[in-house]
Amino acid sequence: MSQRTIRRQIPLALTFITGMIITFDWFIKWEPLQSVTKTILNFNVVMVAFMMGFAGVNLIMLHTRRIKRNMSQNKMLDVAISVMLLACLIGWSAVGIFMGRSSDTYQWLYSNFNLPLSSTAYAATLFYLASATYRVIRARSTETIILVVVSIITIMSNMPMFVTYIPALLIFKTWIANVLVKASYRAITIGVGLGGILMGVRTLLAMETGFLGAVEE
Amino acid sequence: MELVAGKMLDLVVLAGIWAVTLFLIYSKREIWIRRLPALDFIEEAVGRAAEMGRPVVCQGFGSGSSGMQSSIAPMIMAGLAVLGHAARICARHGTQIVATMRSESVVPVADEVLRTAFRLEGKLDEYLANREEMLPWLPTQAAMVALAHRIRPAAHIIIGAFWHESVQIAETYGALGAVQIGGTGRLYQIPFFAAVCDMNLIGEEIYAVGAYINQTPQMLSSIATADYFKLAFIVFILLGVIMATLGMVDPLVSLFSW
Amino acid sequence: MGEQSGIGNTLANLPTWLYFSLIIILMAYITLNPLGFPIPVTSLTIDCYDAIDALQPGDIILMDQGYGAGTMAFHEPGFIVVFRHAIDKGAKVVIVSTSVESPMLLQRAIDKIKPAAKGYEYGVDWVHLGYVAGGEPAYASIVEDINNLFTEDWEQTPTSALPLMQELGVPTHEKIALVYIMTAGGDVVEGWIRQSALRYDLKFITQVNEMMVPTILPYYPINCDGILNGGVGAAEYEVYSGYSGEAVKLSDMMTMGGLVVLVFLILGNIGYFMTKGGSS
Amino acid sequence: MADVIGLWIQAILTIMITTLAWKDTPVSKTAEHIYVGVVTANSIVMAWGNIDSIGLSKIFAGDIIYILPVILGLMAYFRYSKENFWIYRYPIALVVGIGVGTAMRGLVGSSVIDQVKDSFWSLNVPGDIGASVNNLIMLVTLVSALIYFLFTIKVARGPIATRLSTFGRYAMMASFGYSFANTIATRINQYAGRISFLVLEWLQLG
Repeated sequence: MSQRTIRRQIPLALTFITGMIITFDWFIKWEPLQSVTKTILNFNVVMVAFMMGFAGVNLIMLHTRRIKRNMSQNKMLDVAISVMLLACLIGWSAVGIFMGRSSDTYQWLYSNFNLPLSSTAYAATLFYLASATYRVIRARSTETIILVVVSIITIMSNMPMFVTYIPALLIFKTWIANVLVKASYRAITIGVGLGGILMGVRTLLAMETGFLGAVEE
Repeated sequence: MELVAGKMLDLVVLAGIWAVTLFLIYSKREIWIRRLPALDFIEEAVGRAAEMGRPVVCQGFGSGSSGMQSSIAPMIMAGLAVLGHAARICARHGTQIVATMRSESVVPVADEVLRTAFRLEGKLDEYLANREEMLPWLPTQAAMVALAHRIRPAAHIIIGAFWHESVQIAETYGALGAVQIGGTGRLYQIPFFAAVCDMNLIGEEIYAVGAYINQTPQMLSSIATADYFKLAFIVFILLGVIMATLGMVDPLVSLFSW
Repeated sequence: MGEQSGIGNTLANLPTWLYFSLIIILMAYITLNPLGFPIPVTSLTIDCYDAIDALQPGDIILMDQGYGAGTMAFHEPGFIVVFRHAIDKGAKVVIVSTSVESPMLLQRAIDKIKPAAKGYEYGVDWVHLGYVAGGEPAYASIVEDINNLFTEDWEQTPTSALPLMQELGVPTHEKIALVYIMTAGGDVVEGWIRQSALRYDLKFITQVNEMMVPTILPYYPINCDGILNGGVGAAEYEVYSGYSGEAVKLSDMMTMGGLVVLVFLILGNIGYFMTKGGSS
Repeated sequence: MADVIGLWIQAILTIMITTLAWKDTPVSKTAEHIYVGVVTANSIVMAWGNIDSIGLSKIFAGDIIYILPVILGLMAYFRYSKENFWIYRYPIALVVGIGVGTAMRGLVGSSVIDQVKDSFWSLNVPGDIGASVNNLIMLVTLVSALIYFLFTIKVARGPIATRLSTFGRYAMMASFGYSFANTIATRINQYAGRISFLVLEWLQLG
């Protein structure tokens, strides 16, 4: 077998075959096909779990590089921050894997570090969003006027305070959700669905080969 | 071995999609695609930047660890097509263009796109001399915000795949007064782009723009196939509504439950 | 016109620190002094309530506790109130997680629900299987044959020692009466809809972020029987079902925060129109 | 004692990372880096749980075929090798094939067929003019938004179709307005959770 076959064509064939097996399992009731599909689906969980380690490896590579660079430029604060990141990464992983994820130590680490950081980092986007509503969103064209008016009314209808005094807000909110939003998002859903299927067709036919990585053979 | 009940029409439609796509690709027939107004808008925005002597920023290809190797690759390709288009206009007018990548795996592809664009305008030397500046790899949101404050761009093109970081980035550039053109295939971020951008591309429109610029047969065939099926569904919906109004929709419903 | 555009400029350029501090201070104030306006209940929430209310004793609910710390603030109250309601209906609960953070957050919620106080025994009436990687293919595997996928639960007890898991059997979907998905990820809900509600006609309700509701609406009511609209929906569920919880409190804070955002959105646009009038 | 220390750590980290919204400072940078480190570590711990319980324990229980995904999973780490990068393509090709197959088979039914089937609205609902009008509005919105997304069909550029597609875009903008307002609600709710932690649990003012 040539190198091209081993390095490129067999993987692409594997994609096609697994994709087809799983697709046909949806339409055909056949015992052997069902059990093969079941096994493949479970394999997927294990393989994806292995691939979740990439994020850790990437971080270690990136930050060792950064530490070297910042050492040479004498930026000690940045070095310290990178070292801390690596220490957290390795420390947490070690505790979680060796002492067990349901151990009290890991639970303590999680609730006092991960929980506040994770929830606040996500929630702090409120401030950018808030700032955008004030500084960037302007009713400058018919489209944006429609958008701004609908969002003002929806914000109000999400608040019990306004709904208590203006009950019509609730009727408006229900109407817009069940009529306008449902119908227009249905058009988008159909489009996105067709797009997704076609993306699948292109992938199985080896026309989208980005996942193979490096361009050279 | 038996066929699963209630999934027959699904199978027929799926087979139909495969057949039409394959036919369109291998018959090599020419496919007409309409020019979207967003393209004119991009040209206008870049022209305005040239007049003001301020740079254009084109960014956001991939996010974090996901880049060319994940399912968002088509969105990135569409964004890169627009980057190539904008880069040609910039090269022609002598405007500075900065393309920032979030995902390292996109950098070499973007490099190729910019190289081609500048070569076609006969200014490859200019690109090679300023490559570091024009194609920085900025993996964090903070770095992108810092870039915005440093170079204060006049136009900001943000087409690709985005997660919640889009809020911060588009807010910063918008508040600095840049004209923004936004578009993404990720449904949850579209409303935000619709609100803050001067021109936005909704969902599939980014693929259509990409296909219009690059004219790749696979992409054009995909868009055409989707169009034929949408047209067929419009016909079925109208037919269904007429039959429902007359109170005899049952045969059609049972066809769709086949 | 000069004076007018001056006011416009001021309105459009108030310092952002003032804006941000207002949001934080008013929301903190409201935490201590709730407004207590009555919360109206919408039909989407009533549909979720009805789906749980229709359960018979012994029915099994499959829950994907798929929220992370980021959206815990409003997903947790929703999870708690639905779990409590399910306990009162005598339904059994199987919990899996599709987000890496959620298994760590379960204990907090269980401490508030206290299933043991209602005679709910772990392993017999409810189980927690923990995180499963792999996305949509994993959901397909769960509804097909859950015991073939999981060999042990979160505490690493073998599933063969858990009576509820034995009850599930093969194929799993035949034993599941309702699927309830809590998540902040759009692909997750749509994946579950396809693999469970569409494929096996399972009853399906979901709690998602408010921002995701529009994308789920096209599936309602064909494949999705009810949607809890994030924190708003959780508060409505609490009011409608009569179990008091944290979501009602959250709704007052949202009113305050939303009010500030609303005022500034309007101020910014008034400023814009005044300055535009001045310049043209 | 551990609880009190934990409470203070939580509060301090919450405030540190909030300052990120104001400005990029060493304080917020520190918090951000800790965040990235611990979040990645947590996902590694969870992934290990899956490898252990779904891969390894099945092999030890005698289900020898599960050695395959473990080997394939290890092969994925050749992604970092310059020379043998291609080995990584085997596991990724399988994962992509499985993912695409699972999504594609369901998309036809959920996003296309069922959506069309649910759109056969009657324009003459007996005794309910409101419902009939709503159905008409839904029909026009759906069809015009679908026309808006036709790119390669020339007929869809006629005068009526163009008007319809403009209406479709306006309807979508209204929906985005609704969605945008909901986004604000989500973000405020998320932050409200943090504020109530700071006020009630940390400062214990309540």
